[in-house]
Formats: sequence, structure tokens, C-alpha cells
Amino acid sequence: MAIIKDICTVIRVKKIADSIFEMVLEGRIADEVENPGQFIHIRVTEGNAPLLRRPVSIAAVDKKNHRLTIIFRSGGQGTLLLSRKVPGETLDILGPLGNGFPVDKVDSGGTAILAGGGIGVPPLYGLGLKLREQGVKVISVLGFQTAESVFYQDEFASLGETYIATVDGTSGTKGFVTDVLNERGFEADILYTCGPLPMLRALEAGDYARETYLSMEERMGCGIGACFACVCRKKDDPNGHSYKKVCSDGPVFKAGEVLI
Amino acid sequence: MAIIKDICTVIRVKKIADSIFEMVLEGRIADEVENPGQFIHIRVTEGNAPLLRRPVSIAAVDKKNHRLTIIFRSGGQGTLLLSRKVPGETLDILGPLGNGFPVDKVDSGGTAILAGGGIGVPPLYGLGLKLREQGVKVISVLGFQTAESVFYQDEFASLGETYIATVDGTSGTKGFVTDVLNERGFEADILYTCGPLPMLRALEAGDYARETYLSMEERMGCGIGACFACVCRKKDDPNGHSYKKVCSDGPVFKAGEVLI
Amino acid sequence: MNRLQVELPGLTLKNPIMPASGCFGFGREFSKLYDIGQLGAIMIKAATLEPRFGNPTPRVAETPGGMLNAIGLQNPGVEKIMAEELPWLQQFDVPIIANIAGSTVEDYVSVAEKISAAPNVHALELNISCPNVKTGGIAFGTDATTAMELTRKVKAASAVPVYVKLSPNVTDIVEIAKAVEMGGADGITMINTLLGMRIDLQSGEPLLANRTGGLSGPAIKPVAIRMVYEVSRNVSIPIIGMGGVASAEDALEFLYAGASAVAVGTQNFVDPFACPSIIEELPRLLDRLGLSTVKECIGRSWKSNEPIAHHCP
Amino acid sequence: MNRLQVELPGLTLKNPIMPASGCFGFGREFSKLYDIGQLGAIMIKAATLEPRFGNPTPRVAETPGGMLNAIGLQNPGVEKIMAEELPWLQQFDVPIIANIAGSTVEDYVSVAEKISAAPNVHALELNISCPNVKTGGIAFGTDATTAMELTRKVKAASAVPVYVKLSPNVTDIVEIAKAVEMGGADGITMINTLLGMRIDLQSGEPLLANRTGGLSGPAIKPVAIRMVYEVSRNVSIPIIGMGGVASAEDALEFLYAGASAVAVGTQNFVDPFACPSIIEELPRLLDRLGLSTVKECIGRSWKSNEPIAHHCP
Ligand SMILES: Cc1cc2nc3c(=O)[nH]c(=O)nc-3n(C[C@H](O)[C@H](O)[C@H](O)COP(=O)(O)OP(=O)(O)OC[C@H]3O[C@@H](n4cnc5c(N)ncnc54)[C@H](O)[C@@H]3O)c2cc1C
Ligand SMILES: Cc1cc2nc3c(=O)[nH]c(=O)nc-3n(C[C@H](O)[C@H](O)[C@H](O)COP(=O)(O)OP(=O)(O)OC[C@H]3O[C@@H](n4cnc5c(N)ncnc54)[C@H](O)[C@@H]3O)c2cc1C
Ligand SMILES: Cc1cc2nc3c(=O)[nH]c(=O)nc-3n(C[C@H](O)[C@H](O)[C@H](O)COP(=O)(O)O)c2cc1C
Ligand SMILES: Cc1cc2nc3c(=O)[nH]c(=O)nc-3n(C[C@H](O)[C@H](O)[C@H](O)COP(=O)(O)O)c2cc1C
Ligand code: FES
Ligand code: FES
Repeated sequence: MAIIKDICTVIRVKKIADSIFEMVLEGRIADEVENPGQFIHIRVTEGNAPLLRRPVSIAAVDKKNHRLTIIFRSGGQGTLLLSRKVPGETLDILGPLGNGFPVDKVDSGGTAILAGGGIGVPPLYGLGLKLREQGVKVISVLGFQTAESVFYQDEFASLGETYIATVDGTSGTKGFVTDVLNERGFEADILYTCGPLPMLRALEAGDYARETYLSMEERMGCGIGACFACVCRKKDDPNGHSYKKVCSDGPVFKAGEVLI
Repeated sequence: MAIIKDICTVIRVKKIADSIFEMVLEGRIADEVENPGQFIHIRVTEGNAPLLRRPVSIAAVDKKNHRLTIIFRSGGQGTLLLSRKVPGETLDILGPLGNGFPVDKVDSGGTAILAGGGIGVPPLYGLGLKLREQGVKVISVLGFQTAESVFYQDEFASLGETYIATVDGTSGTKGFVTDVLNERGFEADILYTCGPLPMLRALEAGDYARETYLSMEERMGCGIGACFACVCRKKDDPNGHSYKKVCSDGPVFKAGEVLI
Repeated sequence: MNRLQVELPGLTLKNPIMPASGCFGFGREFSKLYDIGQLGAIMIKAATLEPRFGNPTPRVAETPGGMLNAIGLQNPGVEKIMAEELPWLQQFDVPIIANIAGSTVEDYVSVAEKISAAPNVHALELNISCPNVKTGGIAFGTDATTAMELTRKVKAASAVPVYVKLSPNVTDIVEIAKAVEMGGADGITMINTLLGMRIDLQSGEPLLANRTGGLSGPAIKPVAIRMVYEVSRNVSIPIIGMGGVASAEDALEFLYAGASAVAVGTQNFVDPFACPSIIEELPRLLDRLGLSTVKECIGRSWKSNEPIAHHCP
Repeated sequence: MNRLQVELPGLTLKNPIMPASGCFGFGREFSKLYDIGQLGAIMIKAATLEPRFGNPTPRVAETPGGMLNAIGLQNPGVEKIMAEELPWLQQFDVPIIANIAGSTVEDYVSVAEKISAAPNVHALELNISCPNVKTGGIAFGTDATTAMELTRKVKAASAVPVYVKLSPNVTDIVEIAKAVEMGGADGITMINTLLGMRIDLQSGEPLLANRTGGLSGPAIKPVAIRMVYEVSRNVSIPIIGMGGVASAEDALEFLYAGASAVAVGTQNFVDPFACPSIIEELPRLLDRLGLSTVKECIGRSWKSNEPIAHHCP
């Protein structure tokens, strides 16, 4: 499976929550996707405003139809332009990038917790689909700011038990993903997570499953491992020269591998 | 009549010759147009690629429907983006700018020559319409590179006698506008011209009418007279401090007024 | 209380936004578009002792995210500006900052003396990016001693506070800033344009008739922010920041970096209503960020006093 | 005859296009995307004597038409580069230009000595934008004497031609260029990044952990073109130009300005196929402009020998 650059076609753009958009893309990149948690690097405009590509996780892949789904928050200049694309327009996309979540760490019949925060939720959906396919029981715990920003609750519910936490308590448990986990005390073989750093730190520190895998975010240049923009330190060598690149060694790491 | 900034709506974009596009715009700026030969300053994109506005002459105005027609050559970054606009899209436009052609210098029953070269042809069309309205006889002499780049021949023909010159002889007279003028020796009260500098110089030097008015082009910053980007020298003070601004004192000057 | 108000030497600004010199003429054209009395101040086009025609055209060229200009200080000369432009500007309740330029120290002093006497000129802006004919065209602003001396002499001749406008085309802008502060500058304005060039592939020659020109616009904003940040931490006189300001967010970035007010240049061409739009947007932006006044934004980004570890690229 | 071929000290380039240092790693990642053997040369990531981790993240930030980076010279150290990266690169028929950096003259000399012995290193690129620890962090490249001395020592230690990479953050780049030429440089590469900064309005702090970073990309192209134009007219050693090259047109603009070859940095991130695309497009562009070889484009824009009348903005 290779990284390719392809001109993909926008099939659908839909606002699914406050500032959150779901986009379906068609192109050869879909054929190359290996694991949930991989991402694509999108050039949102032909000109140079903005200049750099935007990294966005692959939320789901439909290999038969050569389609990818991404879900993104429209905030800055690039994602705003992205949210305004209309079906039929094309996008220059590089991908699939990174290694994604290891799906072979849990056996059929085992239990996996998917813990997502905000815009970290999307890649967990594709992961959940894959795990279900493999016969793994999936428990999803998804954290958002407020009821208006909740998305994909039904989609996750179709994979298994799904819990929502919102900071302001307008939907589900008031508080964080960890509040749900602490309250419920699930028994799980593995925990996969993606979301803001404080959440990743709390999940790494807690003892929620036998193994934990975290997906990291970092500002990127190349997205392919050449520019050293996105490095993080290894936990066992916090002051040395060891490093991992989020784009090409990650974005998913085993808890304890890198300093977060 | 005032300069305003308005968000205009693209009504129609049509390719009318090789790299030449006709665009109809709707907006309040149409209401403010005073004279043929005025121009608008178009922001072709919201972002800053490209950064500066593009000056384009008003080819015709339809006050009743608040519409303007412009005709432009798609060449560089800005005009390329402009040519790709689709009906319904909007454009941030500043205008009308400049003073345009004086239409009161020739009496009803008099004869005016319109001598246009390439992308200098458009403003002469609106001028011809106005002159016809005033009962002036209009003779049009239009120069192009080649047959593929000829446009608006029929429109000008509906105003009066119309002659085409092409550099390669593929349409009309082989050669320049001045070749037609020299050959035909029209009697005219006034000559209005817009086109490349060598053409303007030849027309100024020749003696083709009792009075001649030329429309100039210069690279612009503000378009309103504030930045001094577009100045030209006055002919009677070639080494002094006198100047005229193409954007606000022009773009039309009486032959002999400015150094070209 | 006016939350946008800023007090600077010689200037009480109702808001921190003003057009930059050379990008607003003397205000006449913009006054037909909006009430220029709402501006914090106006930096008028450079005045020289004698009238100047400036450079041949083309004088401007577009670049990615920016533009080059080589206007060449075209202006009608200080006498005419004082006779025709400044009196006209008196109808507006807005302080004028008069940009002055020259080829010799004597030129500058003479212009400063004259123009600072005009009733609505509240401050001078000393443009030291100009080539000094006495040193073969090396700009006054690129040598600390020359810049200091020029500042001292202009300051002595001026009836109003003097702001020195720094050139970014220097190895160590902090050194120049400190020198002009030592020379008695009441404030600093920065940055002027970066020297640049564009070559036309058709003709094979530089696009500008003057070959080189000054780069301005969004492209230079990171350079300007870096310089304002460094200089503001090293001098105690206030800074009016500029370079690529196109929005209220950009203006705030300059305040955070350490500027006390902000000038808008090139964006006036992109959007002639840029200044009033930014003035209108600023309070909303402060609200959004939970800030109450412009004053509390000034220098907010200074994390600590540790010197900057310069990056080795 | 290969119309794209260029001969430079130590380097026979099959075309004038190469990736710039730091924007291509050691080629491994790009080699998975296309045949990197088609490149004119490869400027590899900076090598220092000891391995370096570099700066904390965030290390990059976007700016209008450009980007800032403060990678901080992360690299595995010269030994490891020689043991693992250079041998791997030998499979490609492409000359390597090894970028070297350091904090002391001794560091540089030692790296130069070692790395210039590698069989596929055909030239060194001496990155003089680095802070000199002995002078409190002032970059080697901002003082003519320091730059000349460093060049001389590295040249003496190197087994291959030495190209000095100039920093644009100086008052007079021609002075530095002449100094390194005097120091024995075989060529010049220019420009490195402009120092810049971005402040995040949410946090109120500089966006980069290192606060300042180097500005690259299209935004800086006019500054780079101006500098290449000025330097090329004042030295007799060849120049490899860079700064914002994104297309064959941009590359040609650098050649016209006086560069003999062109490096592509940031554009590799925007479009990882930038280099091969430009190489493919160049002959077509030459055709369109009626030119037959790259060589005849070099310095085409020099109108005359008259010195540049610097603009007073
Ligand atoms: C591996 C990976 C996967 C991601 N997946 C998703 C996803 O599925 N959905 C989603 O909404 N977001 C995702 N993000 C975050 C997303 O990349 C940023 O929200 C986006 O780049 C912001 O662009 P902008 O134009 O809105 O913001 P701007 O502020 O205009 O961005 C300016 C620059 O900063 C970078 N940047 C800004 N915020 C971030 C960030 N949080 N992470 C990395 N770079 C940033 C941009 O890429 C750009 O280079 C992911 C990030 C990474 C690294
Ligand atoms: C008063 C006036 C009226 C004009 N009317 C028309 C018209 O009706 N139809 C038409 O096709 N063209 C007209 N032009 C020329 C038109 O402005 C340029 O063709 C256009 O700006 C080129 O933009 P670009 O993005 O294609 O080129 P780019 O090369 O990307 O432009 C780069 C910069 O140079 C400027 N520029 C480039 N060529 C010219 C030029 N010839 N004149 C002025 N500025 C230029 C651009 O405005 C821009 O700032 C007119 C120019 C002026 C001054
Ligand atoms: C067309 C133009 C003319 C300028 N004229 C002057 C001038 O006369 N005096 C001066 O000090 N600066 C002059 N400048 C520089 C601006 O005042 C300002 O410092 C610079 O453009 C950076 O700001 P910006 O990026 O917002 O344009 C001029 C700039 C432009 C674009
Ligand atoms: C992420 C990044 C890393 C860089 N690392 C180095 C480096 O290690 N050594 C060096 O001399 N230049 C380095 N540079 C500078 C580039 O080689 C080049 O000089 C500069 O980016 C201008 O070219 P560009 O605008 O095409 O990027 C780096 C630039 C970037 C963007
Ligand atoms: S983004 Fe370039 S190495 Fe990761
Ligand atoms: S374009 Fe600014 S004065 Fe004419």
C-alpha cells in the first residue's frame, strides 16, 4: 500500500453539528487505505492562500466505491474553504498517511473502548467498524463541549454501547470522557483514544484497559516524515535525541511510548 | 455620482474569442456610471492570492437592470480566476472609476472614429452606443492579432461602418488600425482610441481627426488617486513635477496632454 | 471610557488604527468614501523639501501575498502640502502624523521645522529608509550612528514629538531602535517595506522601472511582528506597528507583539474601507477574546524576559 | 546536448532543480513517491557534529503565502548520516550537496572534514545562519569577517567545493557575499529564511514554541530575487537560488536574476511532486519563451551595469 497524490472528487458535504462537517470524497486514495486512524493531507486551494495542506483523519472508507469519509471542524482559513466545497469540485489529496490504529491487538470476543474527544472522534468510527467486523465488542465514550457539537452518536450506537459526555452537561454525562469511564468502570482489553492532549494524558495515566493506544495531533509541514515538524519525544529518553514523527511513525502510539 | 464599493452578482460569463471573456454583472455600481470609458476595480478573490484588484473597463451599462458588461482577456492569475466565475457568484467591486470619454466634444451629425486595439476595444463599444444615441456617425476600426481573437465585430457593425485589421491578415486588413485609417482616409471630427501604447503613439502622431482622445493603461495600486502608482507626465513639462494620474485624472486624456 | 483609546506622545488616539504613509495620500480620495474623522490618526504621504515627481512607471508589481512599490516619494513638496493639504485636513477631528523624507540631514531638518509648525500636525514620522546622498546612497536607517544623529537633529528642529520609522532591511533592528531612542525619538513606527524585486519573464527584465521596490502586504507580516516583538522589549518608547495588517485580528497581533497602535498600508488598496472596518470590528474581537481595552493588549505576548534564542534554520 | 544541463564547481547537474536543505530530509520519504534520481542534485538536511533533537513543538506555523519553521536543526549527527543516509543515497545517480551547521568554528570544520569524504557528497553547503555560541548567539552569517573566516577554515578542511548559504537577515548581503568569495567559497546558495514570528490570539503567545522562526515560501520570493540579482552582479562565483520557488516560472525568474541553479524548499510540502513537475515543465517553458538552454537564461535580467538606485519608500 502506497502513499499517492490524487485529485479526488467531492461527493457530498454535510453539516452534521455546530461547525462540524462530514465530507465524502472519491478517489484512488481510498484503495490504499490500510488501517483506521490513517489520515489524508488536503490541499484546500490551488493558490497559496492558505499555503499548507491540512491533515484530516479518515473517518470511514468504502473501498468498493473508492470513497472516503472525513469529518472536520470548520475553524480556520483552510477548513472554512473546505466546508464550502460543493459536490463535483475536486481536491488535491495526499494519502493515506501514517500508521493508524493496530486492530490486531484484540481478539474476537474481546472488548475495546473507543474514547474520543471532539474532533478526535472521527477516526474512532472507522476503527469501530473494523473492530465489529472482527467480532470485537465495542464500547464508545465520546466527549463534546455541548449538545450542539455532538455528532455521530447514532453511528457509534450501531456499533455498541455508546456514552456521551458534555462539558456543560447539555447531553449525556456532565463532564469528561474520564468521568464516564470512572463512573462505569468498564472491563476492557484495550482502549483506543483520540482527542485533546489533556484527555490523552488522563487516559494514559488512568488504568482503563490492559493496553491503550493514542492518536496524536501535531502541526505538520510535509506529512510524510521528511521535515521534522511533527516530532515528539520518546518517553524513555525525555532529554535525549530519540523521537517519533507523528505523521509517519504515528499518529497512533502505544501509551507510554511517547511523551505527551 | 460617486465611487462605491458593492458586492455585485455575476449574471453571465461567456467566452467570446480566444482567451476573451464577456461578463455581465449586476449591482449598484451600474447606477453610478457617468461616461463610457470609466472602469471598475475588481477583487477577484476573498483571500490574498492574488492580492490586488484588477482594473477593467466598463464595456456597456444597462441602467434599467443595474447591469454592467465587461470584456477581458484571461491571461494572468487574476483574470484566470475571473473567467472561472459562474453565474450567481459575487464579486467585490469598486467603481465606477476615472473620467471616461468626453461625449460632448462632437455634435449631433458629426463623425467619430473609434480606434481600438485588442483588449482596448471594449470601452469603445459603450462609447459608440452613447454617440449613436446622440446622433453622431460612428466609424469603428478595430485591430486584433489574428482572426481567433476578434470579438464584438457584429456589435460594432450595428453602430456603423466597421473595419477589422489583424496583424496576420487572417481577418480584415493585414496590419494595424493605422493601416486601415491611412488607406481609407476618413474625414472625422473626433477620434477616440484605446489600445496598446504603440498604437496610441501612432494615432497621436497621425492626423486622423480634429481632436483625439486616448485611454491609457497603467499598473495600479488604489485605483482612486491616493497611491501615485499610475502617474504619467504632462507633455508640456516632460522633466518637471507635473503629472496626471491615470486612475483618477484619466484613463482618458486629450492627445497631447500627457506623455505616452 | 473609550476602550479603544490610546495615549501616545503628542497623540490622543480615539482608536489605535490609522492609515500608513503613502497608502492614503493626504486623505482626499478616501474622504469621499467614508468619514475619515473616525480614524485614530492619519499618516500622510511623505513630504520632502522640494516637490518630487518620483520614479518612472511601472511603479507597482504584485507578488504572492504582497506587492512591490517604487513610487519614489512623489509629493508636491512641503510648502504646497502646508498650503493646500494640511489646511484642508483641519476640518477633520483627527491628529495628523507627517511623514518626512530627504536626501540630506539638512533636508530633513528643514522639512521638520516647517511642517511641525502646522496646527494639526501632532507628530512627525521620520522616514529613515531613504538613501543618504552623502554616503553614496546608503540608507540613513541602516547605520545606528547615522540614524541617531539624524533623529537628534530632527528632534531639535521639531515642534512636535518625533516618531522614527525603521527600515527592516537591517541585520539588527534592535540596535537601530536603541540608537534612535538615544537620539531622542519619542516613538518608533515600524516596519517600512522590505527590499524586493520581480522579473518579468516576457521582457526578461525587472518589472518595476526602478528595478527594486519595497515589499508590503500580508507577506511581510511575520517579519514585522518579529521585529515589533524584539524592539518593544528593548526600548521604552512606544511603537506604532505596521506591515501586512488586513484585519482586526492582524491589528491585535501587533498589539500583542508590543505595538501601542497600528497602521494599515497596502490593505487600503485591497479594500478601501479597511480602516473603518477594522475600527468597527475591534471591539467585537476584544469581546470575543474576553479583553476589555486595547491598552491591556499591548505587549501581551511577552512570555518572559528571556532573550530570544534565535533559530538556526 | 541536454538543454537543461548546468556545470557548477563540483557539480554536473542534469537539470538546475534540486530540493533545498531541510525540506527533503535525506530523500527516503520522497523516494517512495518518485524516482529521486531525476533530480539535478539533493541538498540534504543539515548535519551537525553531534545529534540534535531540535526545538520543542509547535515547530511550524502558516503565514500569508508562507510558513515559519523552527525545527532547530534536528538531525542524527554527522556519523550516523555517513553511516546510514549517504550510503543509501548512493543507489541514485544524483550529486549530494551536504548542508553543514554548527555552533562553533571547530564544529563546522570537523563536520566538513568528515562529510566531504563521502563518495557521493559532491559539494558542501555551509549554513552560516546559525548562532555562534562564542559571540552570544549572533549568527555567523551576519558579520562579514566572521563569515569570511568560517568559509576559509571550512574550505581548507573540505575535500569538495564549498557553497556558502547566505542569511537574508542582513543589512548588506553583497558585503557578506563578497566576504565569503574572498574566503574561498566556490559558490553561494541563497537565501535562507527570513526571521519571523506569529502570535496566537487565543493563547496570547507566540505560536512557535521557539517564538521566532524562519519564514519561507512564495511570500519571500521577491526578497530572494532582489538579493540574487544584487549578489550575482557583484561576485564571480555561481549562485544556487532559492526562496519561494513553486513553479518552472519561478525557477526561471531566479535564473534570470542571476542564479545558475535553483532549489525548491517549502513547495515540497505543498506539492511533494514539485521538483519533478518543475523539471518536466522547464523545457516547455523555454520553448514558449523561445529560449534554447537553461544556461542562456542565467543573468538575463541584467539590464546594464549601473548600480541599483535604491528606492525610498
Ligand atoms: C493526524 C491528524 C489528524 C487530524 N484529523 C482531524 C479530523 O479528523 N478532523 C478535524 O477537524 N481535525 C483534524 N485534525 C486537526 C486539523 O488538522 C486542524 O483542525 C486543521 O489543520 C486546522 O486548519 P484550519 O485551516 O482550520 O486552521 P488554521 O489556524 O488556518 O491553520 C493554520 C495552520 O495550523 C495547522 N493547524 C491548526 N490547528 C491544528 C491542529 N489542531 N492540528 C494540526 N495542525 C493544526 C494547520 O494545518 C495549518 O497549517 C487532525 C490533525 C492531525 C495532525
Ligand atoms: C483603466 C484600465 C482599464 C482596463 N480595461 C481592461 C479591459 O476592459 N479588458 C481587459 O482585458 N483588460 C483591461 N485592462 C488591463 C487589465 O487590468 C489587466 O489585463 C489585468 O489587470 C491583468 O491581470 P492578470 O491577473 O491577468 O495578470 P497578472 O500578471 O497576474 O497581474 C499582476 C498585476 O499586474 C497588473 N497588470 C497586469 N497587466 C496589466 C495591464 N495591462 N494594465 C494594468 N495593470 C496590469 C494587474 O492588475 C496586477 O496588479 C485595463 C487596465 C486599466 C489600467
Ligand atoms: C504604494 C506605497 C507607498 C508608500 N509610501 C511611503 C512613504 O511615502 N513614506 C513611508 O514612510 N512609507 C511609505 N510606504 C510604506 C508604508 O507606509 C508601510 O510602512 C508599508 O507599506 C508596510 O505596511 P503594509 O504592509 O500595511 O503596506 C509606502 C507603501 C506603499 C505600498
Ligand atoms: C522546514 C524547513 C527546514 C529547513 N531546514 C534547513 C536546514 O536544515 N538547513 C538549511 O540551510 N536550510 C534549511 N531550511 C531553509 C531552506 O533550505 C530554504 O533556504 C528556505 O526554506 C527558502 O526556500 P523556500 O522558500 O523554497 O522554502 C529549511 C526550511 C524549512 C521550511
Ligand atoms: S510533518 Fe514533516 S516530518 Fe511530520
Ligand atoms: S492607482 Fe493609486 S493613484 Fe492611481
